[in-house]
Amino acid sequence: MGTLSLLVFSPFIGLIALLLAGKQSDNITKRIAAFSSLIPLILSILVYAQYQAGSGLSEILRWVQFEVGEQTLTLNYELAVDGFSVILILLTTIIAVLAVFTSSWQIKQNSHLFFMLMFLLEFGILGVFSADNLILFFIFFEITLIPMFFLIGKWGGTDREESAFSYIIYNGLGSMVLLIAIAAIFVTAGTTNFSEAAEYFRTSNEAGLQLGIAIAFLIAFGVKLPIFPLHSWMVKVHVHAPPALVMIHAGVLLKIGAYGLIKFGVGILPASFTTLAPLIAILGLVNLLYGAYLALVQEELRSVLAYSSISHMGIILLGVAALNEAGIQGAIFQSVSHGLISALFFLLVGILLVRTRTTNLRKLSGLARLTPVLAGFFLVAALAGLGLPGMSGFVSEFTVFLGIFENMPVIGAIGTLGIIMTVVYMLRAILKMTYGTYRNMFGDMNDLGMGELIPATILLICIVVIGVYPNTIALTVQQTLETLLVGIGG
Amino acid sequence: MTTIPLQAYLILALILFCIGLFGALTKRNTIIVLICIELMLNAVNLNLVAFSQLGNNPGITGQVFSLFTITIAAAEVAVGMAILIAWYRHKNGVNVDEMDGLKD
Amino acid sequence: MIEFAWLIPALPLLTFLLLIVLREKLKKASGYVAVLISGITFIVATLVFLQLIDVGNFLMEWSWLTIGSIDISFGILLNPLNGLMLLLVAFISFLIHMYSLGYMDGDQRFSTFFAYLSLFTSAMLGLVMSPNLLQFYMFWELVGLGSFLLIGFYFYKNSAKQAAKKAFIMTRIGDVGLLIGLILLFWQTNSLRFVDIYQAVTNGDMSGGMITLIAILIFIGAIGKSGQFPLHTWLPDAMEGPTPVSALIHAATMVAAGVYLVAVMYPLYMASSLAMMIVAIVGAFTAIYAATIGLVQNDLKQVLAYSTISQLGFMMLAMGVLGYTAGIFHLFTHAFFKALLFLAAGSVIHAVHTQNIKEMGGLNQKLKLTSAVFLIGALAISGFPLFSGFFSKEEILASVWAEGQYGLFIIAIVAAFLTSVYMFRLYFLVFHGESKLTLDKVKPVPMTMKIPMMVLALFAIFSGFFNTSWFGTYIADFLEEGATYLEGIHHGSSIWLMLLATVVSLGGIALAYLIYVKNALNQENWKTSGTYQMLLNKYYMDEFYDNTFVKGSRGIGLGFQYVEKYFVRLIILFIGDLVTTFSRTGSKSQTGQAQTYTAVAFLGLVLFAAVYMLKGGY
Amino acid sequence: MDIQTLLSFEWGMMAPEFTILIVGILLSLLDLFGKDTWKKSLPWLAVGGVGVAIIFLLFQYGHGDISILGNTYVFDSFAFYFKLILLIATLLILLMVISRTVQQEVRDRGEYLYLLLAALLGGMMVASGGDLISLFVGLELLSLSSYIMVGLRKRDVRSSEGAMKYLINGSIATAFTLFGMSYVFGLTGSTKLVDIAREMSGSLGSGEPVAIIGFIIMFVGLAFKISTVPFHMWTPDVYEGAVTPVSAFLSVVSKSAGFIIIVRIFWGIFGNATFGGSDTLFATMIDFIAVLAFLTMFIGNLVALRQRNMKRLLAYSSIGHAGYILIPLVSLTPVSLENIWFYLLAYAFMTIGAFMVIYILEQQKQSEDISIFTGLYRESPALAIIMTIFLASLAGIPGTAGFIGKFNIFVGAVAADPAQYILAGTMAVMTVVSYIYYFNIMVQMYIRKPQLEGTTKIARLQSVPLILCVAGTIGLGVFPFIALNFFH
Repeated sequence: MGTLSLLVFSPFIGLIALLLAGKQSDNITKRIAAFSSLIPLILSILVYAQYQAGSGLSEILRWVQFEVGEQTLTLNYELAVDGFSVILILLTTIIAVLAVFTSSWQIKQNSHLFFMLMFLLEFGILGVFSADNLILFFIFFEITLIPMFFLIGKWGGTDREESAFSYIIYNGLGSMVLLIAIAAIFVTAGTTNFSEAAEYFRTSNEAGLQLGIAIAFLIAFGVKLPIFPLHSWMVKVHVHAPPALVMIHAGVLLKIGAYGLIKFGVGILPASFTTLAPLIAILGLVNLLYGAYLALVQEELRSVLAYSSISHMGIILLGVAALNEAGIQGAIFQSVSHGLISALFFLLVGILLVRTRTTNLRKLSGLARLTPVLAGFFLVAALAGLGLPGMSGFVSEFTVFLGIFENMPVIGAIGTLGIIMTVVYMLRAILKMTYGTYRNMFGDMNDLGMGELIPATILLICIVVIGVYPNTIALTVQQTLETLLVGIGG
Repeated sequence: MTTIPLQAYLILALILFCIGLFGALTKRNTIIVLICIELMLNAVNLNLVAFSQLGNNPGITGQVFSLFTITIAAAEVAVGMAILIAWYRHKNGVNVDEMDGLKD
Repeated sequence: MIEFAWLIPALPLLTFLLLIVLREKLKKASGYVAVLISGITFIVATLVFLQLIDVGNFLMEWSWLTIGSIDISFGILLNPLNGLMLLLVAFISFLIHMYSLGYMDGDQRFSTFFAYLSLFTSAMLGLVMSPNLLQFYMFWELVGLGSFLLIGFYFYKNSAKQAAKKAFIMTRIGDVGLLIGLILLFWQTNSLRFVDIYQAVTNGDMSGGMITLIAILIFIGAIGKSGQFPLHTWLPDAMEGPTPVSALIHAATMVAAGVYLVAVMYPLYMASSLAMMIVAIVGAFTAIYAATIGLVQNDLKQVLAYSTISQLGFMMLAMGVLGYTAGIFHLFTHAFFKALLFLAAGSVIHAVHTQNIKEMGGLNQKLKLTSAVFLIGALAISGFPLFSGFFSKEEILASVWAEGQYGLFIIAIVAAFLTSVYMFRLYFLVFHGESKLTLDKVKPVPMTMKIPMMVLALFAIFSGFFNTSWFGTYIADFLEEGATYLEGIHHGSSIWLMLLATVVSLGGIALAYLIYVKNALNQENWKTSGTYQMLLNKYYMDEFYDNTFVKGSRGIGLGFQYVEKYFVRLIILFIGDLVTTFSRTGSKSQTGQAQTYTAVAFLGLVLFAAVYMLKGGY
Repeated sequence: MDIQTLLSFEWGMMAPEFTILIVGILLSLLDLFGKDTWKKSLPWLAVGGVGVAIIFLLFQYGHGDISILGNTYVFDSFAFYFKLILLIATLLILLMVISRTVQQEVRDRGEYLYLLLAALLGGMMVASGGDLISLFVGLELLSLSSYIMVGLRKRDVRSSEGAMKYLINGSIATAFTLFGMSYVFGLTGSTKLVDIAREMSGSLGSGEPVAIIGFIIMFVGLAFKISTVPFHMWTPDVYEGAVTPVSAFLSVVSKSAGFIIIVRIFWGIFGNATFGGSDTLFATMIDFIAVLAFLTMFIGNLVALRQRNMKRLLAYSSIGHAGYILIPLVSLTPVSLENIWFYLLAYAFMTIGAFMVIYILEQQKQSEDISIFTGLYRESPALAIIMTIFLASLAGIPGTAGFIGKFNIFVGAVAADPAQYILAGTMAVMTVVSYIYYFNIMVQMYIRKPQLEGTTKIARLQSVPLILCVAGTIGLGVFPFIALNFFH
């Protein structure tokens, strides 16, 4: 078993430990969960180091064979990482640790089951980013559905069951479309390995089929990302799921959409994506502005953040549509950056909810008075979200716009309206909460304790480090970028 | 003796089958329904025997087949009657349209 | 020493981090820490500047962001222009740190204030040292952040909250212009380094139309930051921040960054006469527009704010008519006298706890020093002969005249006249006449506030002599040393212009004296006039924006909310209903009648056969 | 046919059938004349018999194709693999019967056993039938035994009602099948599949309409067995009326037998019949069957949304699954048979498993309503997790056999010529619809709180079929190559 397999299956250590421990007292359960969540983190750092050192991490194991006519189709268990995925893996493990830590004070009941499902979810996500063929990718992709369903449905807010069903239906549809596309690739290319499939489609001339598959990818990952008008589920999840879960959901799960679009869409079918680029650009623009304007009129912080996510995902789409080095790198950066920022946001939302039990903007005001540190963090998160230089959001937005302006300056110019609107809605929401007069509605509130301060600071440091010196991750993704660019022919 | 053409048998069988089906679908009394099903099976037998004699490759197989059919039809009615009796004990009736306890 | 130039922005950043983390522990001491470090920063800056005079140019770069084949770097650039700015910013920042020690004394968030102030200083210093446009842009935004944080320092006040938000958004609008401009520039020149850009312009790598477009887009950034029309409305509101902040950010340094930006990109502007024209016109219009508003405002700081806008307009005007050195020179002198005016205003506010000039009067009795330095500032800004403003403003007028823009020249003269009028209106109303305040309300001004004012007063008087046709054009020479493209556009001044400037300045003062001291004109008559109301309401620009852009955006948002509710949701509901309907129908057909079941099956068979026959022709 | 030829047949190939037959007869005799004390061990005899039959069958693995008794009994790989499914499924159902804890109707017990075996024998005959007569007789053996099994719970009116409905519908379907068969016989003059295929592969000429009528009518009759729309309506009523193991039997064994006979007849005969010059007759009918597949998936899954009775729910779900299995039937790729087989195998494990869980809960709570699952995770986490595995597999979540089965079908549908994108798309959408009702059960188990606090225990005997089904579901999901390689 290679390091990668070890990493992918490492969340099972926590799961099994919890299973064996049985229903202990809450404290013990939480301690076990917290400690075992560190294992994947350590392993992912190891994987990152190995990747940087240039050692091969790929693994392969024969799994299933089909014989269709004279063709033999082989399905393998194969894992590999590239620069993009290794960063997302790192992001996943970091956010997972923080989410587990923070949920220990948010989750009051059934924490045993909660943590087990969290580990299962982490397993799925790590698998998604480590898989080296489409089937395996899909399998892990689907595995994330079940824990998410329960985590939303059992520990969510008021509309938790509805949200959970909405989640499962939308994502189920998306994944089924993906499955058909994968089956089509499997049958035509005879493989689902990323690089082999890319190689096949480079020389084949089935333009119609390729375009069909590309559109299927766009829909499938469009649900996940999400792309307007497939976004309703995501708003519900943002609002009703427990904040610790949304950290993972907004932080990592949505990124699967971006990851898929870039790695499969652009990676396997560059020609079709070039054809689709204008459409993707327009969709990106719609996302960007639609999300931004909606975020402006929400009265619930979590809805603001949900629409803000939609808006930010629009930027990823714009980057993908640009189909040049800057655009794609920008999309990659935006994935990571938005992951960190929304994780920070929902960490803070969780902290806030423990104190106020509401995130309604009408009820909140002047939080900076009693909890200046919390308010400060909210403000910093908002600034990061609106793309302030020195934080990761700026680098990604700049890079995306740099990319889109090369090919589609008009789209880019309209898109910059989104940059302005982001400021408007972010400041509106955050200032409404933190600034203004304090109305004593929630009694005494403590400012952040150490256990809350440390996770928030870790995320903030990540955001700032990427913002101040983006080459920390830029150099890692260069190889991925090169591979993709070969396909685009740029 | 002029042979009756094959088509005549076939059409008769078809008519018989349709009568049987019509009865099976419309009659309220379960016993009559069962009898109508017998009628349908007999239409089959007629077909088989006719084909056996006048078909493309005449042979004994068709008649053998019809023997099996008759046997099984008998078994079916027997089972049917048994079940019907069990039903009768509960409901004191044999009307098929009263069997609507199981539905959505 | 020059290798340690990176310390200049790094030191205040360190202060920021230190103070924000340890703000509970340091409390009172944080002020001294901040002042100390900003002092050191100033010393380093001075040393660097002195060395720079010898060296001329200095560049240090590190790779910052790699995007495939594109490599964007980060670094430090020192040349005469930004050396001068560096010194200016470090100096004024140091003074204002010191002033704040007294002004902010007793505030609950004393440490936080200094942290923010340091953050701003750091960003501003980083801005002026940027060797490329992207880095420039980043610090450009960060100074905006500093400004935002400080404007909203009194977070519990709703007006402060709104003002902070407005400042951030309005400048962001400008910034987007800059961002587009710099991205377009990148795809034209494949680099964001200033040197490469200059090179590309000189080599004629870009089409004229593109240069104009980029220049205008970049100018939009400058408009936003420098409070030029039509993106000026945030600047008066920004006065919600503590007064030292207004002095540092919204008078002396940050708002001047727009002018600095135009100066930095000057080769680009020089290549496009249309862009230059636009800069000049916007500058001139803003100068007179803001001056007219400044005439009637009753808030002490508001008047100063409009005055700042107006003066920035002058600078832009200078830039637009090839008066590069004139613009920078005015920026330089303006920094001193406007900072001085704000600090003086601050000490007034500190003493009397109001900003309404109608409630003031006769304060020259109680606040002697303040009154004196305010007068110096007012004289300087009005262009009173031999004060610093006189020289710089005269040079601007000379540039305008030399370019033959007579229309703009007249506007500039009128604006200069109005400047003296509103400044002395302010002076007379605040410091002369009867005192309307009870005397015990006036607090003494502490030493930490007095020293910076006195230092600035000195500079307000004498800084003009750094660049005069009488004693030598040191600044102009120094600047031209680093910018070869400026050769041959030196505008000499003439005696008649100086006389004209003097007359205008004295005339304005005299008019103000007549109206506000002698009450020669009936003021009550104007107050009902439409013009007065229009000026008082700032030409209704805020209302205009509120009714168009703000409400418009919200309207679009609500519109989308409807789309969300009635389109997206309705589709989902429709599909849901469809599913339910099918489901219910299917379920209902399950009647429990065995014969129905078979009948349905038979119907299926019939359909099956019928369709087949229709299709197959049997 | 003299004694010499009779003896020369490889009777050994029929060993599994003989085993079942002998055990069945033995059971009926022992049940009639045996002492009451023996009766307790009767079920084990049945299990042992099926086990021995499986072993016999496995010995035949890799044996070449033969046909004995004048081509009426055929042993080929097709028969081998599908018989295996029937045997395994029956074994699981027998274990389910044994596990019964509440002994309401002790006297029926023996009857269930030998009826089950008789039905199984019918199914196996169908799998090996090489002659219309033997196919028909096998099918009827299966059907008649099923009618009785459904009706065996004499004291329950629902049981009698279900049985009666099943019988009426089933008999009419039989009549249809026979009617169709009679035409096919008439056209070719033979009942042996090989002969019919040979006859039909020539030009049918004026016989074409007859062949088509035969095809349609026969298909309708057999579609009843696999409950495709519109011949599905009996399914939920009968499942509800029968005892749960019998429902499971109908849903798995009877349905598998239906697919077996359809594949045998339609691929075997009509797949070779030329039609209109170029296409085979079956190929021209593909569009129609595709429409049926579409409707079956559509109605099965949609109506399942409204069900609260668990057995009815599974009945509709099984209709939906029948729709999925029709896709490889019309795709006509080299992997189609493999896909059908794998799906039926996976389906056997997961469906029997789900019925088993329902059976356990139904006995403890005396209800079949979905509310028996409410709060199950609290009462018995193990049972809840096991049920989750079955539901996940039914829903086609990766890691389970159901996913591999579905994926295979997708691959087959896309690989087909022309590619069946519409059917694949329908299957995809309906799979998502099925998520709703499967996940709703999970919601009941994990998220809702139980109305009454109590514990649900799994008896030792009950755990046996559960473990086997879980092993099958997960095993086929994680190591599908074991089954797939075995199939090659």
